[in-house]
Amino acid sequence: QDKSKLDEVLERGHLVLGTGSTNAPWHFKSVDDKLQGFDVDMGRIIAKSLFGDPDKIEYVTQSSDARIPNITTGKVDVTCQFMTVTGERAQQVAFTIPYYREGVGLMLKADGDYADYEALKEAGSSVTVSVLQNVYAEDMVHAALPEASVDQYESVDLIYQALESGRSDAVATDQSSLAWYMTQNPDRYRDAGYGWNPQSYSCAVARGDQDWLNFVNTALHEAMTGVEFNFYADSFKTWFGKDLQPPQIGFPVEYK
Amino acid sequence: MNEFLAFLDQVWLARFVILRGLGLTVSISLLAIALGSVLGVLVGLALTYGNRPLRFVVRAYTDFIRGTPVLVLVLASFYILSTIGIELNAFQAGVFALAVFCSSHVGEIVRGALQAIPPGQTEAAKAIGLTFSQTFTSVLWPQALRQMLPTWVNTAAEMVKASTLLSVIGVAELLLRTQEIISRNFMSLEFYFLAGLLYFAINYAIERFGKYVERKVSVPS
Amino acid sequence: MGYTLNFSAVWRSFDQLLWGLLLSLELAIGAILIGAVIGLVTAFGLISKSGWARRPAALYVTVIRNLPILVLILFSYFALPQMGVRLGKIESFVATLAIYSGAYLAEVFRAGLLSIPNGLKEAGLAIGLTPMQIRTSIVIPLMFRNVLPSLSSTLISLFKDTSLAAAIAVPELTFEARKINVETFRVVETWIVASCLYVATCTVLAALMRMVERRLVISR
Amino acid sequence: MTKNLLEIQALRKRYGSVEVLKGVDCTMQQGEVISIIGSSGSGKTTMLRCINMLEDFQGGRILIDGEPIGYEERNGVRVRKSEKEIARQRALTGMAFQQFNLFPHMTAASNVMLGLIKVKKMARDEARSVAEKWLERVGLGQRADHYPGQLSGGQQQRVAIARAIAMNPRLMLFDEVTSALDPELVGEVLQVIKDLAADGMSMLLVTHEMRFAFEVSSRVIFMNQGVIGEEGDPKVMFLKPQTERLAEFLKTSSFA
Amino acid sequence: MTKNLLEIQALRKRYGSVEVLKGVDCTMQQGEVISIIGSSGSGKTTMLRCINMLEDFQGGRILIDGEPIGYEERNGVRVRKSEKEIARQRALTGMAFQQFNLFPHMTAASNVMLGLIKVKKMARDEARSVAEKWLERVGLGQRADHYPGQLSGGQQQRVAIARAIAMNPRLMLFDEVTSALDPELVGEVLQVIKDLAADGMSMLLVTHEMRFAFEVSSRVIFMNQGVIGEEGDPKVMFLKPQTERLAEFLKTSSFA
Ligand SMILES: Nc1ncnc2c1ncn2[C@@H]1O[C@H](COP(=O)(O)OP(=O)(O)OP(=O)(O)O)[C@@H](O)[C@H]1O
Ligand SMILES: Nc1ncnc2c1ncn2[C@@H]1O[C@H](COP(=O)(O)OP(=O)(O)OP(=O)(O)O)[C@@H](O)[C@H]1O
Ligand SMILES: [Mg+2]
Ligand SMILES: [Mg+2]
Repeated sequence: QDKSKLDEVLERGHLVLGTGSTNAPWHFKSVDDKLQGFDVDMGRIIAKSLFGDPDKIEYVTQSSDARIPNITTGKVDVTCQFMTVTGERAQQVAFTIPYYREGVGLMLKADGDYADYEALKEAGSSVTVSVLQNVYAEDMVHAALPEASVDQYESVDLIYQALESGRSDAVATDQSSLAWYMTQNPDRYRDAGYGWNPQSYSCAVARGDQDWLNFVNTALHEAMTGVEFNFYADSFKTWFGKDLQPPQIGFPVEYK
Repeated sequence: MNEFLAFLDQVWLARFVILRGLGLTVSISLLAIALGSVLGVLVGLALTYGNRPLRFVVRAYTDFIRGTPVLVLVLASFYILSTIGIELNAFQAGVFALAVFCSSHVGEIVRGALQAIPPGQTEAAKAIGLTFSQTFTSVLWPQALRQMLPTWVNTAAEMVKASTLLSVIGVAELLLRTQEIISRNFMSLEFYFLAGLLYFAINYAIERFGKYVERKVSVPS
Repeated sequence: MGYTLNFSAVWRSFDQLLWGLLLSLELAIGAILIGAVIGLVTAFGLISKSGWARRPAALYVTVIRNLPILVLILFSYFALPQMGVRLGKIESFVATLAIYSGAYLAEVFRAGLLSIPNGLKEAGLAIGLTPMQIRTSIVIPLMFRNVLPSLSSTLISLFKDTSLAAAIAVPELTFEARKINVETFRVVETWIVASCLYVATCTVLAALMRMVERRLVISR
Repeated sequence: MTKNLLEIQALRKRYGSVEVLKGVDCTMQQGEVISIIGSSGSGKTTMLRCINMLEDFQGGRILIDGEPIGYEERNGVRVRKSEKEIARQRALTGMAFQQFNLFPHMTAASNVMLGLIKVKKMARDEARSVAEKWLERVGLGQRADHYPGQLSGGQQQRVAIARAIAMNPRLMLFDEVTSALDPELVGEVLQVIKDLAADGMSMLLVTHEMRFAFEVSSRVIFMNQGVIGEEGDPKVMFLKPQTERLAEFLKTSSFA
Repeated sequence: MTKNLLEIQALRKRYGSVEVLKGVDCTMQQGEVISIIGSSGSGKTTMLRCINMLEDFQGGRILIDGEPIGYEERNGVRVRKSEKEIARQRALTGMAFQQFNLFPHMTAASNVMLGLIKVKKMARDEARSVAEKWLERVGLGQRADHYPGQLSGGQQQRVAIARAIAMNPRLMLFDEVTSALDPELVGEVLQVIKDLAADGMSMLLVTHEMRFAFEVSSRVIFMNQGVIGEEGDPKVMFLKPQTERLAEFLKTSSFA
């Protein structure tokens, strides 16, 4: 009998979107102080579906660990903040369909000693990889390069710094971050051409409001496969530097 | 050298953002200090002149607040207040938390200052026929104010420092602004340094101002 | 509004909170131990007659006292490595907190040192002790007894400041509480319990320090 | 019969369980100067403080010009008057303290003016000229704009006396006003009191200066353990004490 | 010729521009007990403090057993000795102060032991037994484990004397050791000093107790405005003062 969030948002006239502001290319501030990034564009897609205007959004910037509390305490309508889908989290919030599949990639210096993943693997234990500090960091690297030595650093800028200064031969981190960094610094780096460790990113809404979840799902789905594909593809091109093939026409790709 | 020029270039690009962050930091601090001081004076009065039950309640309040880290106060007022039906946005919740924190300190300062005034002052005022409220406003409070000024200025500086904690709940004050800029250009060393410099400037200004006022109102002897 | 408190999710993760609390305590104690050494050296600098010792000490105290500790923490964690100083999370945090508390303790110690009657130092000189021996056997032990109350309030505020380590993902009490929030979204309950843990620990710390004060107080 | 200026009837005062005043009776006419002497702890200060309602008292009555101070009977029950009423009654008496108790944040003139403005509701200008007149009277016309911290003890005490006198009280109470003073400053304060006495001011003074009490008072009261041990003409009291106690007290005191 | 224990030659001492000692000459043999008297500010304390190098001095020499104290000539330039060397020389003299200056955080025994352990490098046990012996000698054998705060002034001063004596100094310096004591405690301290004198300890004592100086000393020095005004046998000095100044000083002092 409760009114759906959908009606509430429509009535209000704008969407309250939870996201961060300090992680390129997902959510960060442009030089003229506009929130931008791939997560932000997902929110804009939802707003456009709601009001026909992608700018009708009120942003709530939040730290990573505020993502779930802000949903459950109703401070945001929806959160799009590179949120990795896990079963544990799905018990607390309702995830939408994924809008990106992340993997770990390897970045090399363009003029470095190693040409690609194969060369790295061959070099065995003489390779050093810099990664973000994490409990799983070592295992994660060894899944791809079993003999490489691993240097862990505390923040993203430092792993790049390590590669730049020759303290490491490769950087292993989210492919999206790598892609962004490479677009920002053209011709200096090279993708080693190997990805692993997949995880899905979804938006999330409060549990128990199927109408609202359906709506957001529909908006995202049609952006990836239907009328708003160009919006999604432009965004993808902007933040990841890759052109997407338009969805195949005819039998829906989902059921193949 | 080149790097430094690049840094200056980034600062120039981000100048409005930094200024806006600075402005927000200053307004958060001012609001929190103002609200916290008003509340703190009430707390101090209750602690000094309140009857037993009131004193007990207020004492429990200050002890609890003073025993809790400010960050926890900030997080708690952002999340807890909304679940009990008080809808505050991040800015309001943050200012509320800082004001509450400030009030517990100012409360203690006020109590200390009032209790440090010799009882003879009250008696002399009574003896010429002043009522309590006249005694308070003409005799006790002006003396207490002078006495507490230095500690109060310290507290104000503490509030400026504590305003950084609002970055955690997404209030775009100076520190969060700095982090945003760093995430764009990866110049963490330079920009944290810049932020430090700005905070230092604010607090140093407060300190100087405090000294100035102190000199101004000091009673000749 | 009908919000019903339900602490069961918090109790399930209560041991995490306790481990976090323990780490908080360790961080605070580690920081105050190192901070006391820094503060002591700085305090001797502050009371020194030589400007070469006094000026840097005064500069250090003024600068640190006027900087937000969160900025210091982030600076030393994210920015210092660029200058070649790489420390682990916990080491970096403890070092920062130590440097921070050092500035406050320096002022405390300075007052403590100045309060020691000159006659005691002269009595030490008169029996042939060197100035260094006088410092270690007489001045510092006496000073510590004098400043014990300030020392204990510094310890307590350091303990509260450890909550800031959450910003760099050190698994202390606040970090654990935030983690539980993310996992269970029992936000109200978690913060109530965390606050109570902080307040209780502060109270116990204060009581313990008062006991130490009573033990060490010089009988009259 | 002349109406009594002050009438104390069976005054009793306890601190906790200790009875400090055990039934004091005493009357005083307009224009009298009464010295109260007695050993330390005998209750002299307490009696003065009760007259000025700086202390509550448990039994007996104090009347000034026939008006009962501090308490009234209501339906046969003794109740404390309202704070406001008590404040008014306090202004009937002026009090000078051992510790001067000047307001340190106000100039000498402002100290005197405060009560005139707040209690007597005088205009500032008028209050200022009254204050100047009285400061002149105590020999401090030049010091009107000095702060207490800039005055010697004796000067401070004279300002304090001016502050009390300016309120035009019916009765002045002096509580050992010279004991906190360096010996060389005592004289200037005593001279002020003598002048006031000569002007016909009614005064009740607690003092340890026996010679002064002898010279200035029209009557002397000897307090002993919470009651009046002896009272009468100073010449009789000092030269031919009637009671053992007083004789003994005079022997140990400085009067020679 | 017997070698002098102490030899002061043309001692000059300035505080800033004020000359406090204006050329003091004096010699002292082993076993002598010399009292220094003189009015306040005449330089008695300063002289003692120079002998113990608690004050630097600008001119003249002080020799103990022929060894120059505090300064040496190097290439014809007068230089201050090293802190370490000065510390060693300070241990040649023992000093007792007006304000006792016991270390409040140490027991009586520990006060005495500190110098023995740190300076004389004694083992703890040995130091303890030496300390106990000396505390016994000053009549405080029972109080070895009391803290200064638990002792009377006179007891504290006796501990302070024991602390100095235990270092086995060549010469004891006493600076008005009884002036901070209540009159009834003076006797016990003077007795200790008398006993030490009887044992043949060489002593230089500044005192205002003329009777005591008269009884105990083998020689008396009268200081006057930074120089020695008169010196000699106590009987001559006190009973037949040669100079006007001394006669006057004795008149105002308590010696009668
Ligand atoms: N606030 C108080 N609480 C408890 N006892 C008090 C208080 N004030 C005074 N007394 C006690 O009341 C008794 C009388 O005190 P009071 O000050 O009137 O003596 P006094 O005659 O003025 O002595 P003095 O010459 O020392 O000033 C004393 O025994 C004193 O200890
Ligand atoms: N630290 C100091 N700085 C400046 N002047 C000093 C200092 N100590 C002592 N004086 C001055 O040196 C002079 C001699 O002082 P000293 O203490 O030796 O006198 P004294 O003979 O021991 O007198 P007393 O009997 O009062 O102890 C005095 O005029 C004193 O004011
Ligand atoms: Mg009295
Ligand atoms: Mg002297």
